Amino acid sequence: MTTTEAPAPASGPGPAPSAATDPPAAVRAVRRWGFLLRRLGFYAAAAAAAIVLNFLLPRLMPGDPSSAIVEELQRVSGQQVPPETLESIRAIFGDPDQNLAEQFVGYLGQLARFDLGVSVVNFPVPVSELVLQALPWTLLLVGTTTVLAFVLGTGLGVIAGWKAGSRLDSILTPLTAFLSSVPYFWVALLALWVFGFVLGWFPLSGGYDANLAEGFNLPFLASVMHYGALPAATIVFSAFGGWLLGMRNMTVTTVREDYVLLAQAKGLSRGRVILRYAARNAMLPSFTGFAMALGGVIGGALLTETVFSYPGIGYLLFESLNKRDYPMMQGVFLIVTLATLLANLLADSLYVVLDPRIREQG
Amino acid sequence: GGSSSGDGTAGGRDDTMIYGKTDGGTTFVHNYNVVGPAIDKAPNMELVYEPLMRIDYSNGAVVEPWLAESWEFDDAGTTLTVHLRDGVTFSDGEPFTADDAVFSLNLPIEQPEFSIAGVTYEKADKVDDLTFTVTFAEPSFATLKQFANILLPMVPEHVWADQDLNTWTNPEPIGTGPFTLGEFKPQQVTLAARDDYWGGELPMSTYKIIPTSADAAKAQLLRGDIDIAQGSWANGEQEYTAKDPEHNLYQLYPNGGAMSAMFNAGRPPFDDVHVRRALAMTMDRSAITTTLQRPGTEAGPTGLNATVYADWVDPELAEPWPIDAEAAKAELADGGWTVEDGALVKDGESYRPSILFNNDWDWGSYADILINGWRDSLGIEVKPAGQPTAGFYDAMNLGDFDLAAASTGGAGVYGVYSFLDGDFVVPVGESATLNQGRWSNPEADEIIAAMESTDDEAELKELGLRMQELVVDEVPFSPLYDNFYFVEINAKRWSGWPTPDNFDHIPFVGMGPDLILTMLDLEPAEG
Amino acid sequence: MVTQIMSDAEQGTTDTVSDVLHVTGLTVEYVTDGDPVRACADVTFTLRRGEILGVAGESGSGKSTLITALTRLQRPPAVTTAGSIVFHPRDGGPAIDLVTASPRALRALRWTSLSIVLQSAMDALNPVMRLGAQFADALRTHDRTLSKDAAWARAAELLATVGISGDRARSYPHELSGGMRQRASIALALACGPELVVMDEPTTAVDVVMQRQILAQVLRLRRTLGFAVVFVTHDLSLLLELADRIAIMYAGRIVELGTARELYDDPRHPYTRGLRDSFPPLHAPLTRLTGIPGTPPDLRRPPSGCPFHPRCAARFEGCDTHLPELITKGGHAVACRLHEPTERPDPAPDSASGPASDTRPDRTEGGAS
Amino acid sequence: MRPSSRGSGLLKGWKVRVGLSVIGFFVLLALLGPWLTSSIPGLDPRANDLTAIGLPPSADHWLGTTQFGQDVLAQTIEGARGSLFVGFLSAVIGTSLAILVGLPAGYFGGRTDSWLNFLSNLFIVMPVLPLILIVAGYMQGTGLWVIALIIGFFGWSGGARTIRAQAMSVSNRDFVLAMRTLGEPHHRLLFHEVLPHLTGWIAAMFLSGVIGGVMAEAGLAFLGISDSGAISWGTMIQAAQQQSAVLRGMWWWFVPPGLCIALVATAATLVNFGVDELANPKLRTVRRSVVRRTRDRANETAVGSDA
Amino acid sequence: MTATTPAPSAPVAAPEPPVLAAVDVTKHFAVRSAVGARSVVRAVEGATLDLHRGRVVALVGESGSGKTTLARLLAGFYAPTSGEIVLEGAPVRQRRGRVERGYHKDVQLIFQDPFGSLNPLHRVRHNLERPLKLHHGVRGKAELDRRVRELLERVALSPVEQFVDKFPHELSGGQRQRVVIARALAVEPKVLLGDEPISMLDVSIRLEMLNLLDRLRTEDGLALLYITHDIASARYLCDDIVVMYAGEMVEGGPKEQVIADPQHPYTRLLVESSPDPGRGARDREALFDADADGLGEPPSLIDPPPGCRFHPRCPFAMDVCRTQAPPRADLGDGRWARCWLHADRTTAQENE
Ligand SMILES: Nc1ncnc2c1ncn2[C@@H]1O[C@H](COP(=O)(O)OP(=O)(O)OP(=O)(O)O)[C@@H](O)[C@H]1O
Ligand SMILES: Nc1ncnc2c1ncn2[C@@H]1O[C@H](COP(=O)(O)OP(=O)(O)OP(=O)(O)O)[C@@H](O)[C@H]1O
Ligand SMILES: [Mg+2]
Ligand SMILES: [Mg+2]
Ligand code: NI
Repeated sequence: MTTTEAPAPASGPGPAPSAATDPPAAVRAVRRWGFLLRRLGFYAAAAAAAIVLNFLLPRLMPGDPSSAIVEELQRVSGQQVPPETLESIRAIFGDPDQNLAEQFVGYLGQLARFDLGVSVVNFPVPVSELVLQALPWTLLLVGTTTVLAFVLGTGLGVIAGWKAGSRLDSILTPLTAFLSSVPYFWVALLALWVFGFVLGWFPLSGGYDANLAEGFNLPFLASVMHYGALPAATIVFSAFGGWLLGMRNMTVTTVREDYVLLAQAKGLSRGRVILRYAARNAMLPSFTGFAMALGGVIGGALLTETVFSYPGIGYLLFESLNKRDYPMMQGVFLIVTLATLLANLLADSLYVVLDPRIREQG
Repeated sequence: GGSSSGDGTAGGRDDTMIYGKTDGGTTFVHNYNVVGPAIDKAPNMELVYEPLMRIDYSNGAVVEPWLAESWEFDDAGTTLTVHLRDGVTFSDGEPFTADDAVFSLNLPIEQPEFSIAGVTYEKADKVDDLTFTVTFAEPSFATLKQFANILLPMVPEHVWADQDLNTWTNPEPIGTGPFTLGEFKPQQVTLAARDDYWGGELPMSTYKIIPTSADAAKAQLLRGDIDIAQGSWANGEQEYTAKDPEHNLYQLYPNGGAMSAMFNAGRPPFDDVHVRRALAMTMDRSAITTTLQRPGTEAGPTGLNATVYADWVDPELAEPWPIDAEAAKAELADGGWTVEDGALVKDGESYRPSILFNNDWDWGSYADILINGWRDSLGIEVKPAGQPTAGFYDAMNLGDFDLAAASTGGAGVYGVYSFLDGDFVVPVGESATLNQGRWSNPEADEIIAAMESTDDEAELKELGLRMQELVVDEVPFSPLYDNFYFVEINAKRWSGWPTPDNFDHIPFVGMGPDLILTMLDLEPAEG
Repeated sequence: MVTQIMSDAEQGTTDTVSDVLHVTGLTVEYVTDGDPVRACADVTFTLRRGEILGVAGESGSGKSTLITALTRLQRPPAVTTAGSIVFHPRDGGPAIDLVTASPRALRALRWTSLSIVLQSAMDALNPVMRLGAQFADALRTHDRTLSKDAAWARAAELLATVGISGDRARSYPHELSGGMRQRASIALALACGPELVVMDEPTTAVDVVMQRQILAQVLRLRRTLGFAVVFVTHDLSLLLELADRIAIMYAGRIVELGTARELYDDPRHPYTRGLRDSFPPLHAPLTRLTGIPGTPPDLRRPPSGCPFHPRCAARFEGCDTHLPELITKGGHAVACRLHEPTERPDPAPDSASGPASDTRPDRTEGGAS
Repeated sequence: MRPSSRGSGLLKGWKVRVGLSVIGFFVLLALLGPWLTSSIPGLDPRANDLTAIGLPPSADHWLGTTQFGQDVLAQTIEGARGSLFVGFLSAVIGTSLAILVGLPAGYFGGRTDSWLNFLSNLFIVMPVLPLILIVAGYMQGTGLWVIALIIGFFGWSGGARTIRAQAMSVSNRDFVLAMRTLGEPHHRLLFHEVLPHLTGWIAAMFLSGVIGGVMAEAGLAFLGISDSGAISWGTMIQAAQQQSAVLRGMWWWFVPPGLCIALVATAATLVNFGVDELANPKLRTVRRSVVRRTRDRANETAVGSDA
Repeated sequence: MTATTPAPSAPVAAPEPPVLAAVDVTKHFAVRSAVGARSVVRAVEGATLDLHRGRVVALVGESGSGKTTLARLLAGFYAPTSGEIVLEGAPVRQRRGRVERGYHKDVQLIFQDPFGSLNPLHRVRHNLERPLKLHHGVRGKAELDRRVRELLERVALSPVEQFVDKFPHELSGGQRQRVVIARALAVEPKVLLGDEPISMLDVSIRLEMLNLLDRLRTEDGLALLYITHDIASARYLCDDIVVMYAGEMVEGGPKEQVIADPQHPYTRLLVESSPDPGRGARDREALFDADADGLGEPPSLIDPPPGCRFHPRCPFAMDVCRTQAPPRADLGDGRWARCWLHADRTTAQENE
């Protein structure tokens, strides 16, 4: 870092004391980390809230996994299941006569062992196993597409914003507004129909060609990409618009900032002005939004995975809902929430790198 | 699998049969704990684990031998002696003996949480290596079909005896079936054919199951990516069969049951038979089958499919009821009911019934058809009450409905009607697992009891006729349209499929023995 | 050197060797939904090498518009609709009209010849770039041979010239105080040795003490580097101390232009006089001052004729219809019909041209020198 | 945000005008829907025309029929009612909650703010769709009311954040302090000084809420959580999907509802553009062509006067 | 200049007790740094100030020196960390940082930005009617109307009809500030606190505003606090000047004496730095050269320099300056300064 023998702390104008003071580098670094620490605190609290919510949700709501199983079994077999079976199954899924506090302690203990319980639908397979099996696919799909949509939307947004009022802008912006207004699954259905059924360019379901050996070999990876292309494309298609519009507006606003004017005055090339001055700053709010959006995106994967029968966690949740696999629902929700929180934390850390002012979001 | 899934296998495509499973989600779970209370298990586990018997839907849904070669009840109908087929081996080479059968049959008795097949016997005892007895508390001639349930499979005692079934997922299944587990991937399961299967040698060496969706499966069938799939395909004749009548087979096998309107006799107004009759008389069944694009499959009032139960159905009651608004109005009048402002009124009480249906079956539009029919012919406004699967069953079980669209049916005449037993009736608000319509009738109870205690076919037929009459008269439920096993086949690779006109077994995946029989008949198609 | 410049200025010569900039008839309009707003109208002046030209005027008189137009930094909706800004490079290269220059030609001029200091340094510095990087950006754009390290070293040097320790180059703008940022902005403006620095109210955001400090540095640097300055502010009292010549803007027009002394001692335009008398003295005896009654015009609907006439106490017939021209007499230019030889009705006494105090009998009469 | 510029300014841009007209059209459709479908023969959304099963658009059925012989046009009109009902109700709930949480947080600051802000941040980072699904799943058998309620209940956090930020900035403006100095009580300050300044944001939020509600309803219906008794665009798409309408090329079944959703959402977005531009004047852009024209005109006159 | 009439007349020394006074008031703000560690901004330290009927006190100082904080303390927005605000001899009691409506009836604050302090959504009339209703219970349209007219006339916004139903944005800056003043006057306060009331106005309009304030002071006998950056305008309007530096008051006294002969080095620096049109024609280089650069920056208020807060920038700094805060030295004629250069007098007095 820089020298510590900075001039005596001085005060400038402005009511914000943090801006007015000029702490030495060490303190600045501490503050930066302090911001992260505080965010960490928030996420810890959020995670705690999620865990409690996850605990309470099934207990506050009607429905009981054991009777769900029995009903489902009866439906499948067309036979009556004796009451003893119900009782025995109840015992497997926890003792309903325990009081809430005891249950909670037990629940925490389970969580600590990453024991999310046993799937009802897939008894006796543990939920954690199923979740772990599905999670990578969702992370892959959602991760790449979110980043892709962000990059594409932001990139185009910068261009539209920089040329605000130009023909490009006046076509691109309303068009994007329309495109991002089309219901996502509808687009996905159409895409599936056109590119999957009619043209046959892409597979209709699944995550990869199961005939191939899994692992880091070229055919397998190619197949993963081939299978993921259509879901990914539709996600990007309907998600980039939001970023574009946000970024456009931020760019339009940022471009009027004096520092962009000054950058132009300095005679910098246009690309440099756009990238390092306008876009770099305009991106910051988008970036906060990016972090915020992750929660929605992971949730949104549900629709994608349903349309494309993609083997991810969204589909898992969808299925567990349909089959009333309560432990699975809880497990998936918890994992999704924690993953979202983690993603947010990562985004926040990146934000600290991107914005030296570590503005606390309002 | 997509376009490329057809190629790529080392053994060559011709040696493989591919099933596109549409109801198993996007991934399979490696779980061959076949007796556990899991709803989803590893796909086609019935090709690995077999039951003792099978039900023959080509012939009145009678019980036929499978692993059991023969059996006989004692006169009381409380002891069943079963003789096992000789020469059956597990895929690990061990012979299948009465020990295994007894172990398998006693599993649900000893551990109730695994009693998922609804067994009614009390215990099983070995007699000799190939013989064992099953003991019942009551005369149980009619309950034989439970041994045909694939949820009651025969498992090897030498493998299963020392497993904790509450945690064991049986990763390497060993059964008597024609297949062993080849490779399990969440997105594709490969089964390998045994060469020492008791039933004979299969024409294919591998059988693949890939997860797909209903829509995708259709495209995959059209492209020939998969050989078989199942699920209804409205207008399948034009959209599938017509495109290649020789190879594209869309087959409907009646399963003997029907989609029915279940009346809740546990509360007014459907506790009154006049109301039940009136509504049953004004159901626009043909409108439903028209929109289903299955004209002519309206169900008769008995609930017994006329094809499957050809020998059993009362010919006079076989025809579906036409809409008869006048008769229906007369019924209402008989019961002292009037219709006011869309509501049913009697004794100053007015009722606005609703019809419960399962949203996940997308039944709303059919409910609308019924509702329109009732409105047009009787002036009654019935409200639609769709629920997702879970809520649907909750409402059904608790008796929290007026009318419900539910499937009826079962193996044999007894199987179809047994749920109407008055023993199952519980008050509205308590969960009933059977007879959710809470209908009870002393005569019906008597007939059902009688069916359980005889295996004399003539007597059974007689009882069946009485029961049919009663059901048509009392209308505890009113069948709407026949239920089918829907099978789609692309016969480009494999030929020799049965057809609905001429079949001994249904090529329906999930009906273990039937599928095995089908497979045994197949041969690689030319060119 | 200073004396040289001063004498040049006083002689009022217009030869191109000693002039940096010839601005003629510059008109800038803001395109709006309704009528365009003419924020700079027919602005004509000459800037001499090394001189400080002050531009003073009320808020909204078009000062910033002029500055951005001069440097061709204006963005839509601002459009330069007429006029020329001819720049004469120091090295005697061909003169170039900034209004029509190609972006590429313009970029070559920027910062090496023409730089700018904006009003708020906090806003003018990129908040997410280190100070040094912002210097290096400018330096390396115009000197491709400069290495990154050298550029940073140069940045540290430049910061030192404005009294900021060189190691501050690694700071982000928000880590500096307001005064430091403003000085850094000035150092940045001088990075490539420009011939002309335009400054748009560079010191309004800082205290008087800091202001003086900063201006002292600007003057010192100008002494050594010899660049010319166009200095925009609404604080005429500051300009009177600082500038060589002062242009007074009103409603987008230059209404008077002369040396600081001329403007202080002998303001010819009633508006200039009013403006001068709006600043209470710090030491001289206090008199009751009244400022200028009325409000500055709305440029969307500028008054007809002389834009100042609605507020002018000395207006006479025709002021509301005839737009006075800027007429130079002995280097002192003024746009007022009182000083147009042909128009003048009868020589009004100087005092009568005083501000509107006369129209308000309840007030103590305004000060005249 | 000046009063006079607000009314007139908002209606000036084509975006806002087009947006409002489209929304107005659909609202009208939703309101008049029952009357339309009941008074025009053959336009009963629930009637089954067994002679027209899954037929493409024709003179009898302008937008074709479904697999059930139902008129798609009638269903689309009826669907507007269902979808917009959910959209508006959830937006009302969401917006009210957002105001309820955001306004005090921004105005009072301090501890009130810390808690409320934590709450809204919590809801922001939570994956809301799964949460809605789970809750809706537990609710089992949900009417449009319940769906709208759930959507609204889980969809307020982003708005609360905006409201909080704006309320904070408005509350810190001098005029609020000035009125406080005059002795205005808190409630008057909140509702007469602060709140009116947020109307733009609230309107924008409400519109986004409507879009969000419509979209969420469609998404939930697609996933099978809907009121089957009601017809909405979402249930239409779901029914079409269930009947493999996409695969079978019955585009007339699923295109109209999807397009309607897209239209309403686009319209709301367009209106929000206008609101944005009003709130942030920097966004008001001048079309390049206008600039060019001005410059050209200027050049012409310059040339003219030279001559 | 030929005019001899003195500028705004200053009534001679006021014997009566102050209307509003700050007695040794200190205000510290607790702020949380990013790590959550608390630190304290010492915004105002030991400020003492008297406002008398009919007199104007100017508070000058550089940005961040605590002027606004002091004004807000006096206006009752903040509770002092220590010390007292005394209104007409009675200490003001605060409830959780707020004072009751009654206090605001006597003390009104005028903000810097006339646009910001008028709600753009309310008409002029509303702004004036609210205080009338709140503080004087004025009811009835006719009565309200009459009072509103009166107020507008008092701030010379006539013809009244032209202004009363306008929105703020339809008014010019000067007119807006008049409305702000009229609104404050509606309360009929005894003290008017102006926090840079003219600095946002156009140069040409400022004087009108100063003249208006001056008139109010003479006609209504208001006590006025005039906060400004601009020492020349302070001189124009006020009677006494108080100079603040880094949260502390460093010098005070009658305006002419303070400006003509500053006793504190900071005051001297301030006066020298201020542009003076009258000085305009003097040699520029000399004017600016007088200021050596590298005077340093104003200090942080979180961690102010020990001793005299000005010592890091003071050309006369002595050893004692660096360690001990200077005492207040009374220089006679109501003048005082807080500087070790004048410590002898303090000591002398204290010794007596
Ligand atoms: N984007 C714009 N659209 C329309 N008119 C504008 C725009 N920007 C500025 N103006 C008008 O142009 C005129 C000149 O503005 P400019 O900013 O140049 O004034 P200024 O002298 O710099 O004022 P200040 O002292 O307040 O900085 C003003 O009347 C203003 O209303
Ligand atoms: N609410 C607050 N919380 C924390 N610090 C504050 C607060 N208000 C003011 N300060 C700090 O107190 C110091 C004095 O601020 P104040 O606004 O009183 O100065 P000022 O003299 O009015 O400055 P200016 O001339 O810029 O208006 C500053 O350092 C400021 O950052
Ligand atoms: Mg400006
Ligand atoms: Mg202040
Ligand atoms: Ni010189």
